[in-house]
Amino acid sequence: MSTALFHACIGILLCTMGLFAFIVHRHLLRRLLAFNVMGSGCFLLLVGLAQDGRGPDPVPQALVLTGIVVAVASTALALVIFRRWYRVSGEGQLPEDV
Amino acid sequence: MSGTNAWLPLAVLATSLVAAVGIFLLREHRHGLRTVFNLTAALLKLALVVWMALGVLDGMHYELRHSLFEGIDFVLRADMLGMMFAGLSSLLWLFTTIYAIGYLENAPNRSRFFGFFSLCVASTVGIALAGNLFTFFLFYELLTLSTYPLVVHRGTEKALRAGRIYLIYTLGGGAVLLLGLALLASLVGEPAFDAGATVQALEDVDPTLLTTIFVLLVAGLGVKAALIPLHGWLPTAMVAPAPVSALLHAVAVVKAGAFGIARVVYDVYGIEFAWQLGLLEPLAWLACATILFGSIRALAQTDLKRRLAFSTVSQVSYVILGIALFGPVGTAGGLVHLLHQGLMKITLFFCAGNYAETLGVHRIDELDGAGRRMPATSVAFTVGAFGMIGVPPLAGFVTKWYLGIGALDAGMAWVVAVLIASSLLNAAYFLPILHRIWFRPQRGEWPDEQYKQHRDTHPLLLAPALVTAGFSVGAGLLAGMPFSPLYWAEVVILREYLP
Amino acid sequence: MSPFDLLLGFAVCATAALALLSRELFRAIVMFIVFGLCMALVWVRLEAPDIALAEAAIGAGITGVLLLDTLGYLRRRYRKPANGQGGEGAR
Amino acid sequence: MTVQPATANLLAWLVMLPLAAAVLTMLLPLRLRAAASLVLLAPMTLLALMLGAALATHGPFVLALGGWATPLGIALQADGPAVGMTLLTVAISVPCAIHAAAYLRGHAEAEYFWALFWFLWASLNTIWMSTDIFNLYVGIELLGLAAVGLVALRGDAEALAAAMRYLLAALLGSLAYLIGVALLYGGHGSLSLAHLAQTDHAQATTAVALAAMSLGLALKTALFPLHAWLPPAHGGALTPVSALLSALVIKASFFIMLRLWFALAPPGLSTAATLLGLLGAFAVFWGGWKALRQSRLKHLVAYSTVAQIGYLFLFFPLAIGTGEAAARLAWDGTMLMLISHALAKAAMFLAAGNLILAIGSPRIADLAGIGRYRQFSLLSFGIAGVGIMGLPPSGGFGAKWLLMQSALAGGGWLWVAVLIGGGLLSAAYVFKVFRHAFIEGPKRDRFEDPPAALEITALVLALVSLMIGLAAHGPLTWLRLGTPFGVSE
Amino acid sequence: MSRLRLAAAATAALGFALALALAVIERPAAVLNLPALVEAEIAGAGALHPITAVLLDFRSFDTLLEVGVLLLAVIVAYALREAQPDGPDRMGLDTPLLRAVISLLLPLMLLVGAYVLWAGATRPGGAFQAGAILAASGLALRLAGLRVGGLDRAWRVHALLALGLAVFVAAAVLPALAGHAMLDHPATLAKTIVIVVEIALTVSIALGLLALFRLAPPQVDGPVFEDRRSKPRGGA
Repeated sequence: MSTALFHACIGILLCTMGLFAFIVHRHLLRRLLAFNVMGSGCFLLLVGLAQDGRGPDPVPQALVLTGIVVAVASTALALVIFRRWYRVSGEGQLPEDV
Repeated sequence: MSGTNAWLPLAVLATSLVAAVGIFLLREHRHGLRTVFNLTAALLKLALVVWMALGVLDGMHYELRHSLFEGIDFVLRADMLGMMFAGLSSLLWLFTTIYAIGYLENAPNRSRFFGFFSLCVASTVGIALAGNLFTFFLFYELLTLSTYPLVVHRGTEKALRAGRIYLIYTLGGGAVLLLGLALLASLVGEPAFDAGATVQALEDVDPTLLTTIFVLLVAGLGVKAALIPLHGWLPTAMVAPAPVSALLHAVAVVKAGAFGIARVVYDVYGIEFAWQLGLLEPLAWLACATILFGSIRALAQTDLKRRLAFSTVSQVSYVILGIALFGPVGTAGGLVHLLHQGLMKITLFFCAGNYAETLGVHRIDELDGAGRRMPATSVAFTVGAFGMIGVPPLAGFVTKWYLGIGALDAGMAWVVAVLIASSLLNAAYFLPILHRIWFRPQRGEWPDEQYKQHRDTHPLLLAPALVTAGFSVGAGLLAGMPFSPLYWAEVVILREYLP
Repeated sequence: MSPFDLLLGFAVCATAALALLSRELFRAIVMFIVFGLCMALVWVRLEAPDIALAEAAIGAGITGVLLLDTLGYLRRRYRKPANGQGGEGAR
Repeated sequence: MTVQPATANLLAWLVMLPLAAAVLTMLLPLRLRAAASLVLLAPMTLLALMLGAALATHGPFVLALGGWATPLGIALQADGPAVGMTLLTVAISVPCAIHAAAYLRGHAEAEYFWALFWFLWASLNTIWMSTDIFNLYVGIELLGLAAVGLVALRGDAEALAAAMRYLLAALLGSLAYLIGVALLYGGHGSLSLAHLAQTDHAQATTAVALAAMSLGLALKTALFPLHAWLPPAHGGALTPVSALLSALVIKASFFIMLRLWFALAPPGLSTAATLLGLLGAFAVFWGGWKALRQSRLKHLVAYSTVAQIGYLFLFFPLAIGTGEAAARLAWDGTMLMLISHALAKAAMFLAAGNLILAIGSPRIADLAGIGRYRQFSLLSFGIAGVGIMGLPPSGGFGAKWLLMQSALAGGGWLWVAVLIGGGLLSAAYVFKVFRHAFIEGPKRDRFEDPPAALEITALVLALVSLMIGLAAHGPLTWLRLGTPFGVSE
Repeated sequence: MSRLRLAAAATAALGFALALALAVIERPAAVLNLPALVEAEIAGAGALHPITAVLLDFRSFDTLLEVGVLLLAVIVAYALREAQPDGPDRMGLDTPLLRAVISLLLPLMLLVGAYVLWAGATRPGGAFQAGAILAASGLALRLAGLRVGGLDRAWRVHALLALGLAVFVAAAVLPALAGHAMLDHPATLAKTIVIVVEIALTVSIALGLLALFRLAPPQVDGPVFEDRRSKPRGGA
């Protein structure tokens, strides 16, 4: 198993853990953590799978860079919305989940 | 003279559509302008229809074709049967409009009412001019939509309930019809009106499937035609204002159902093919059952409009009975009744509306002595009632005579018994009313008397009733003359169903 | 694949698990930041220094600070006194 | 296939112009933002029409962005579906923008609405045209965030909760999609749909990738049972936002799904297709039932969207494994459903918003008496309702007819029952509104008067949705242009 | 958390993992060799570092949209603050020690940022990383309660935030106006354009990340929020 493939497998594991946590947790911060872990796993899978046995590939690496910025923008936006929501409701989770 | 004209059918349709849009856009208080719109459209439409009808008689060809999807066209076409129905509806629309203007004087929501009223007539004419079953269905559903606001017009709890029941029945019927239509279209492509040529050309199709489709189509149409057990909406819809009832019963809705069944039997399946498939006899049975059932239920009603409603259930099935009778004479009886029933029933509803509006009378036992207070209305009512019973020489008699002969021709002698029984029942529920009107003295004050300054009632209410009563007398007396309903029905049969 | 990769893989998974399952939110977030740093190492192993740099700066750094700041916000904000749920928001 | 660069660039202009507009509306002084946006509607419309004309004259064509051909670069593609959707976007966005300009006048939400609106438009056009699976990912992220932002715009607790829920769904959906991208790139070394379509599909990798992407996109499209985020988001947003979201945004993810299935579907997918169809069928009934139970007008309309999404997903069982004729009809029906639902639902949301403005309350029960005083709004609502119910002559009816013909051609009786039953259920909830509106009970004769611009935009959209059923032949022929959807001539 | 939810999550995650594992094990050997293609074409691109070339030339449309995503997030954050006005922003620890540390650290961080940006053309690095580093220095500034005077005016911040996207769009559109395909830069200008775009992106990314941080409701703020709109609107 090449390094790349090994890390791709780690990526799958991270995705799985993230998905599990995303479904299980209700607190929004935890769900965002889960989302970010899942995202990292997904990026690992993307690069690892592409580089397995072929050496570095700039295309998926560039995609992941794009993906990281998108992820941080989404997370930051989610946090802004969450804080605004917490400010008016005092709740850490969404109403129907309570 | 022969030729093709694509735009005349569209123009006929457009007159009431444009009127509808115009009326919707009018502000509520523009009564004068609205009346102008209404009457102009009605007159224009009548003129166009008469022109087109004469053209059709002369062999002109009117057809508008527009492709909707691959294989399905929107077709407007004027043929004999369609012109018959179009003529009926545009003629009666004129009277109903005049009547409604009088009836709704000072009532709220008139823009809405007349807008949908026009839309309703546009759909009816569309049904008449539809050149294939698909187009027919378009207008058939449009009719449902445009009549709903009229049924719930009063906005009371009762009216809304009636509206809901009306919708459940008609939309359910529409869905069944759509299913049948879709099945048919999946077999033949465009479900054209070609006297069954397409359907018969299907070689390897299981007759059971064709029968199923026929049943679905008739069930879908039977809702509006108020065949039992699909008639439940009709009596409840009586809460609507009288012009609406007239529209529902005489001009548009139930007629659309009956007309649709005629289209299916004659034009989609072809009457011979339908006979071969053994579809007509059950239909005749159903029609007879409905005739008797409606009459018996009518006997038990104490509300005048409800009694008339059950009478409609019964009378419309004469049309369907005629369609189901295999043979030219029976067919003539059915088709002519399409017109006759319209004329007679609209007269009766106008009169019922007049009683309600002028005297506040809704129940039959309140009618005592109404003949003295409102003689002209009562004469019209009497004419209508006698016509329904089938007293010669009125229109109803002509129908029953032809139906009887047609039944004997078709070898269904038992139908004659049904006809006689039905006439007796008609007499049983109409004669007591006439007795009360003419021979009983007035009992106390009228519940809610209006128009005291008039000898009878408001002229706008009275005139349409008298005219339609006159027509129904004329249709019977002059049945043998050119351009009478009977003449027209015979032309339809000669030209289109007897090669 | 070297033993270092194995170790790194284990570290990534362990920190991720801790970030996801810690009872205390603060610990979870700190673990998430550590997770991000481990990820940066993984990227180095995958011959992706650009991503490593970005992951360290953005993934661990900025996201981590944002999360911590939000947690601080949750802790400082008032809680509805009558609502027992409010406390959960900050834990 | 080869066209002048100036013509091909039309595709990219349709993305660049809204992006530039977004920047502009962010920087302009507040009072000019709406005006500038309204002015910019004209060139957008013009560009889309020019693109339509280009497609009509040259046939399908491709723009290699940056001059780099695929698979290295990203290509935008003008085929029937792409251009059709671009034009549909114009048809919805223009009235919604005019409506919004009037609706938001003097309200704080107006400040950033326009930038978000233009971002939304840019991302929609990207999605219609792009042929690169990663570019599509960025496109749906942009779309998702713009939509979430628009939902959150009101800033009250309800809007924020709805936005948050929507954001979580959108993020999870795009991650699932991204996993599919990772698998496809890992397996085939390309991101271009055209290249991926030529690979061997009979592999587990392609199937899993397609499944993951479909799952993510179904979540973003709010297919039952993944629809829980939709009603609060669409029901609670500002009126023009609701219209845009229901009409276009959910269609975008569905559209990507169509593209993927046509490019990547491995053989023997009929089980998966049937599953999607069954979920669609459940959506039709569940959404319709929930709509009937709503007490708030806009939530009723939102649940109606949940139901109508179900019809779109009937495409999969109707088109896959059923033969040429059925697939063709299913394609036509689905496209017509997409278009007419977009128009009718936008009209319905706008009309519902006008009714709410007129009665000053979001509750259906408060509509009593409005039938007499604000017939105009009610009329628009009714005409849109005809399309939603699928009654003739609306486009919704045409779509159902085509889908039904497809189902009959393929022997799918279940789908026929869904189409008919769903139609009846939708009639039930549309007429519920009317029943309340026609009540002449307790006399209330004071209603607000929504500005004319609001009324007219709703009515125009409703009328177009009605008329599209009669004029569908041309557009449908046109939407079959280009090969990516397999059912072309 | 309920047992049901736990079971559902476990099932979903397990199925998901198995499917992914299957996909990875069964995956075919890629036919296309994109890295080789990048290698072959990099001479014509605007940067020698392959990743920068992919980001800013071959797949620049992705990057353009991605910058849009960031700007969009910032706009939403602004819009939310508009809807929920904040109290005065009094963030910062304001201890002399922190101040001193930061004033030492800051120039260094700026320098690193500039280097990373410049490196991007040939080596690992580029606008995103540089932007992130600048944003981090900005964060440090805020922690110390320091302000950059020039950024007190809202429109200047807006302009700088939009700069990246604006320049990028302009760079995309200019070739189209000259008759080329959109985003197709002539070889002679490609490098310059890439650098200009990168600088603009760095500024916008740094400021965008910072703005997302700053636009969340501040920690020190009045406890009760009242909806300032009283008129019923739309749905709620």
